[in-house]
Amino acid sequence: MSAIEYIVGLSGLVASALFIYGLKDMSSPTTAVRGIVAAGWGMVCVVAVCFLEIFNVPEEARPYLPVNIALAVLALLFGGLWAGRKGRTVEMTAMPQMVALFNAMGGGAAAAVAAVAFLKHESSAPLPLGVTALGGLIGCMSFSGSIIAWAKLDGRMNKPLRFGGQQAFNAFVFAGTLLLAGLTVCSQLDPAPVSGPYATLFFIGALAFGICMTVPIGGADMPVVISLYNAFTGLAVGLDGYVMSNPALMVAGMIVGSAGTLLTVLMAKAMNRSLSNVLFSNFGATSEQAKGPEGEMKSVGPDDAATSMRYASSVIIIPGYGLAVAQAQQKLYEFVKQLQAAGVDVKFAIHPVAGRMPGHMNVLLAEAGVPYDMIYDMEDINDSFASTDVALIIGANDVVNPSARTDKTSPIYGMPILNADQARQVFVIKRGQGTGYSGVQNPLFFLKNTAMVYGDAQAVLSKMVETLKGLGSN
Amino acid sequence: MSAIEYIVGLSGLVASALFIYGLKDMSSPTTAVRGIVAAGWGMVCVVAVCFLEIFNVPEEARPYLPVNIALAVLALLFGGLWAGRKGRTVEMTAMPQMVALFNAMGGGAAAAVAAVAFLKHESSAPLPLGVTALGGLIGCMSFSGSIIAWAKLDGRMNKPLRFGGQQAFNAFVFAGTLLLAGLTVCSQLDPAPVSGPYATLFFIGALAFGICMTVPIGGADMPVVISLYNAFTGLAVGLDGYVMSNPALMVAGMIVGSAGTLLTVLMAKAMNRSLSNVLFSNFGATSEQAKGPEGEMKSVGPDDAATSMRYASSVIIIPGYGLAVAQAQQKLYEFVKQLQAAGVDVKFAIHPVAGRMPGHMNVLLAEAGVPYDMIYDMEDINDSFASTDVALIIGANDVVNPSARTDKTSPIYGMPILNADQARQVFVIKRGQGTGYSGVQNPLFFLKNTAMVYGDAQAVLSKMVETLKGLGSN
Amino acid sequence: MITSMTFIIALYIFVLAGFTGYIVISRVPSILHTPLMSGSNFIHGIVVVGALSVLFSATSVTEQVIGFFGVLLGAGNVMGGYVVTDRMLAMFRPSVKPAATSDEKKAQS
Amino acid sequence: MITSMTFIIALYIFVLAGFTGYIVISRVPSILHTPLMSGSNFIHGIVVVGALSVLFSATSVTEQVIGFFGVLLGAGNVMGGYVVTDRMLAMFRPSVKPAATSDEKKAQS
Ligand SMILES: NC(=O)c1ccc[n+]([C@@H]2O[C@H](COP(=O)([O-])OP(=O)(O)OC[C@H]3O[C@@H](n4cnc5c(N)ncnc54)[C@H](OP(=O)(O)O)[C@@H]3O)[C@@H](O)[C@H]2O)c1
Ligand SMILES: NC(=O)c1ccc[n+]([C@@H]2O[C@H](COP(=O)([O-])OP(=O)(O)OC[C@H]3O[C@@H](n4cnc5c(N)ncnc54)[C@H](OP(=O)(O)O)[C@@H]3O)[C@@H](O)[C@H]2O)c1
Repeated sequence: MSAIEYIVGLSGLVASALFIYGLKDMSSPTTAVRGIVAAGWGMVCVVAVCFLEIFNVPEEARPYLPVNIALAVLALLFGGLWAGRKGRTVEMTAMPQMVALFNAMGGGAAAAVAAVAFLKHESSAPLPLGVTALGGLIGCMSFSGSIIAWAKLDGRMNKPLRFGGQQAFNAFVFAGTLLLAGLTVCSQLDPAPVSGPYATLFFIGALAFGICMTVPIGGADMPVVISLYNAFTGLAVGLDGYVMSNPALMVAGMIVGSAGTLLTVLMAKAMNRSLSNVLFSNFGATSEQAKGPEGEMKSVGPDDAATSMRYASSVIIIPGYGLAVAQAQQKLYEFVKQLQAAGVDVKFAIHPVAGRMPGHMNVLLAEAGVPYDMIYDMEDINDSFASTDVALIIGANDVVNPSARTDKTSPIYGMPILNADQARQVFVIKRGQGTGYSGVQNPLFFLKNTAMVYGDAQAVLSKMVETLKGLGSN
Repeated sequence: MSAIEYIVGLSGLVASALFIYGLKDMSSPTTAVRGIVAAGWGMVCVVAVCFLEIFNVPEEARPYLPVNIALAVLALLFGGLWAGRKGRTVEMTAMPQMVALFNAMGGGAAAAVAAVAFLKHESSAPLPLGVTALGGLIGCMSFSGSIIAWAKLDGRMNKPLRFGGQQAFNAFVFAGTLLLAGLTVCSQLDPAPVSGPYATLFFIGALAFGICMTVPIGGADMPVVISLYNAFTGLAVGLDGYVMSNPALMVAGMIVGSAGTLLTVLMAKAMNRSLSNVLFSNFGATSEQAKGPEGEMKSVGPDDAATSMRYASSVIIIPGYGLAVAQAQQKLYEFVKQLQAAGVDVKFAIHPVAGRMPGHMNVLLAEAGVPYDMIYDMEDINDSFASTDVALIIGANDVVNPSARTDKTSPIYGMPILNADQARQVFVIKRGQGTGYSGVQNPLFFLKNTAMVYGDAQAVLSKMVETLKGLGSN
Repeated sequence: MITSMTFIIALYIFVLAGFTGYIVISRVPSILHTPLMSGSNFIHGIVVVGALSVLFSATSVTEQVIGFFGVLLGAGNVMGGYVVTDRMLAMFRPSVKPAATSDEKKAQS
Repeated sequence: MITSMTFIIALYIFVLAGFTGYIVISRVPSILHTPLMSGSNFIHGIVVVGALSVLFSATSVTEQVIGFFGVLLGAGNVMGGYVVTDRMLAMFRPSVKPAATSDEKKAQS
């Protein structure tokens, strides 16, 4: 083992340790920044040391080396700068699609590494070849699937694409891809293989399968799907690491693989659905015409609602997906600060699946500057509603739907919800009669202590802020 | 890689996974039994599969094989049966010394493996040789040190052996051992080494150092020392695993190495001391003549104390080391059940370092059948003393010593304590004026709401039980 | 790079790393799930190292092209993942200094 | 047994295993510290496997003697560690059946 191999190996070890340490630190808001910075230094270390491999390339690659180095620097610069700029400027509400895009890039890189392993014919033993094929398959799926997810979340692909026999068609594509993978591996067992066509078709098949698998899934399910593809990319990277005998890739990849899988399962569970239900059930296709409770909704103007909150002693605010759509988090916090200045006790109640990503609302509120000790988890606050004057619901719907408790036929039956209906007075800010993610009507809106404040969240909150300004500090 | 090597390797992987899973399950009393059973199956699997190596021994060992197998079976049977019987019959109060003994055995086995690696001259590269020497050194220290710890805890060695210049002498022994280790390694670098004498002396030196290091430490500090040696043995096993290229040993050993180190640090911290203070400070040598508060202690008879508890509405019981010495846990629970039958609200308050091992009191109470939901940690119960009628302290001293809060010169200053002094009435069961582990007097005993009940805990509790029987259920 | 890794050893590493990821994530509070997703997304960006190795020892135009795109995508994954995670995490802050200790407690439990 | 393990790979395994031990133990409540100490004591009894390998391929009386004692001690470590841990853990039980769920909660937090 040469000195360079030693240094490269050690740098990978240091990076792995820093990744683990960083992830561990991310488990608390007070240390989370330190965690990502540590992981970042790990990455800097391993990427910088990797350039030492220049002195270790095989004889036959020497002539290409200058070009290769130039290409590497160019690619690093372009990729890094572009993504860095994108990442710095993206709106917080567009975070899910951004993560999808970056995840697609990782999957694509993993697939590229696997492809070159075939191209260079690095091994002719069945085991490493099989692992290479698996890495390529998963990487490709993650790449094309994440791009579809990005397109859906970014509003570039608005309707799920569904047709009869889709499941069978997808299974057929998958079987074909597996067959091509097998043919590629078999041809590579030969010492002088001619596997180019097989391998090319295999990669195309894998990319196609990623697309086929993702198009029928509704846009709102995409966060779960991205989380799954995130785990997939990790797994693909781990397998690439085995193929390249690079333990740092193995460790980092597998950590993400298992962490991402756990996260996906937790997310699906929080939405009260199974993972296979998310992936294969075409959720939302039939729920459009779901019938709901009939009755009368009362509506009040923003000024009346604001005034009554101004003179309440306690208010709990329940933000939901609509707040993100309206990008009204800043206005909301402005309003909350006014209430606080008037002596009202204000808390935020966050449902675990409010919004479209786990923790989505926390990120939005954090962006607006809301301190995280004003924000309460569902379990911590659910008992307080009964003793609260006003529950203000902003663009949330499913997470406060009492039929989750009572109506066994509802698609969200069994999901734990925030007990907003127990507050003395409930205000709901939404634009109209629109249903939420699950497509069902919400009996809460028909209760006698509920009043609707119709309008875009941003507009309504602006009016409320104006109203309170008008009232002054008396 | 042969099929046998594959199977052996996989069995080790399965065992490692089961060990981790088992340790994880031990983190909750409800799953702990499942955890140790899982780890046990892992061990069964890896030991059973290990016998397959019989078919894989090197050519030159073939003639010895029948004898070797017979010896192995004999050793397994004898070692297993003897330790199994010991473990099944040992008193719960003697658990610390039992663990010390079993730990010594593991350390000895690790040292034996390292010794044979030298004997067989399995490698002549500096790195594996150095690792072998380190494994041997640590294993030997853990072996002889744990035996001394056992002897001290078992009452076979009552006074710490201390003399002037002991630290320097120990350092000298350590340096000599390191020198011998170096000589052994150097001689083994030779393809045809004659390292027997060096190696023998090195192992003797390492054993001697383990003894020298442990004799000056007081018996009461032994649990921390055992925990440290437990980590040492784990480390030695892990290093042996590297030498033998057996990853199962590496994983299991390192898990114990790091877990044991963490446990040791937690233990030392809970005693409000640093690890180096435990190892090198000869704690307890000077504290014998520590002067304490003067004043008057009131004493009452067991019957009076029992009667007043019978008519109290709430009692918190604080067990300490004296309860373990008197083996009075069964009697105590009998008494508690009588109180409960009389409608008294009884709770147990356990200080993290009550007794002589972390969790010692919990084990004793669990043995007596006390359900663990009657048992409260210090943080959970410390606020309740002020609203409690009676605090009954049984053989505890340091853990209720208020000078830890107030007296900066006290050796236990800064240790968090149980707020027994805040209870309306305090009863203390102890034999006489004896101090506790730290050797300082306890001002609590002189407070006006404290009454001493002198006598052995077992005897006093028996009398109390009799008294309550006499009172009947009225 | 590091040659001669047997399959068994690789399995050990996979199992240990997988367990580590599992146990670390199972402790993260749901408030941090989104930054965590992008944080782990950043970590698998280490694939850029694999892509760099591939590109350095490329010996044909095809390999160079694939390697170039591998590095390009991998670098994007790393940079983008880091920037968005850092941005999100930097936004979490407690309300006032004196309350910091109790927040810490809350966050750790 | 499994040949050709490089030092770097060994370090990876050590680091991962060490981290695993650390994080698993940092979750154990202090009530279980004593059984945990003996439980981890049991786990390093796996050294008996190493001792068995040594004894199986012993080629001299010295090796046989050392190997024999190694297996003897290792077997004692395993058996003894298991029995005392199991005995201690079996003693922890909640008071009444109906309260079991709330106990579980308490114990897990
Ligand atoms: N967090 C996750 O990880 C995740 C992932 C995937 C799916 N989900 C699902 O998403 C749902 C989240 O529940 P939720 O209560 O947050 O949201 P929701 O149930 O989807 O309801 C959102 C509501 O906001 C209103 N709205 C939309 N735009 C608005 C605007 N500009 N101003 C004001 N209101 C607006 C809509 O009504 P109008 O159209 O009438 O305005 C709608 O009823 C759950 O069903 C959950 O299972 C969550
Ligand atoms: N748990 C651990 O991990 C650990 C490890 C090492 C050291 N320690 C240390 O040990 C101490 C533990 O405190 P502790 O309050 O439990 O015990 P302690 O401070 O050692 O006091 C024990 C008391 O029990 C009394 N006693 C002894 N035998 C008795 C008997 N047969 N019947 C009735 N009373 C008897 C003694 O007084 P009489 O002689 O007057 O009866 C003594 O005052 C702490 O200082 C801690 O730091 C703990």
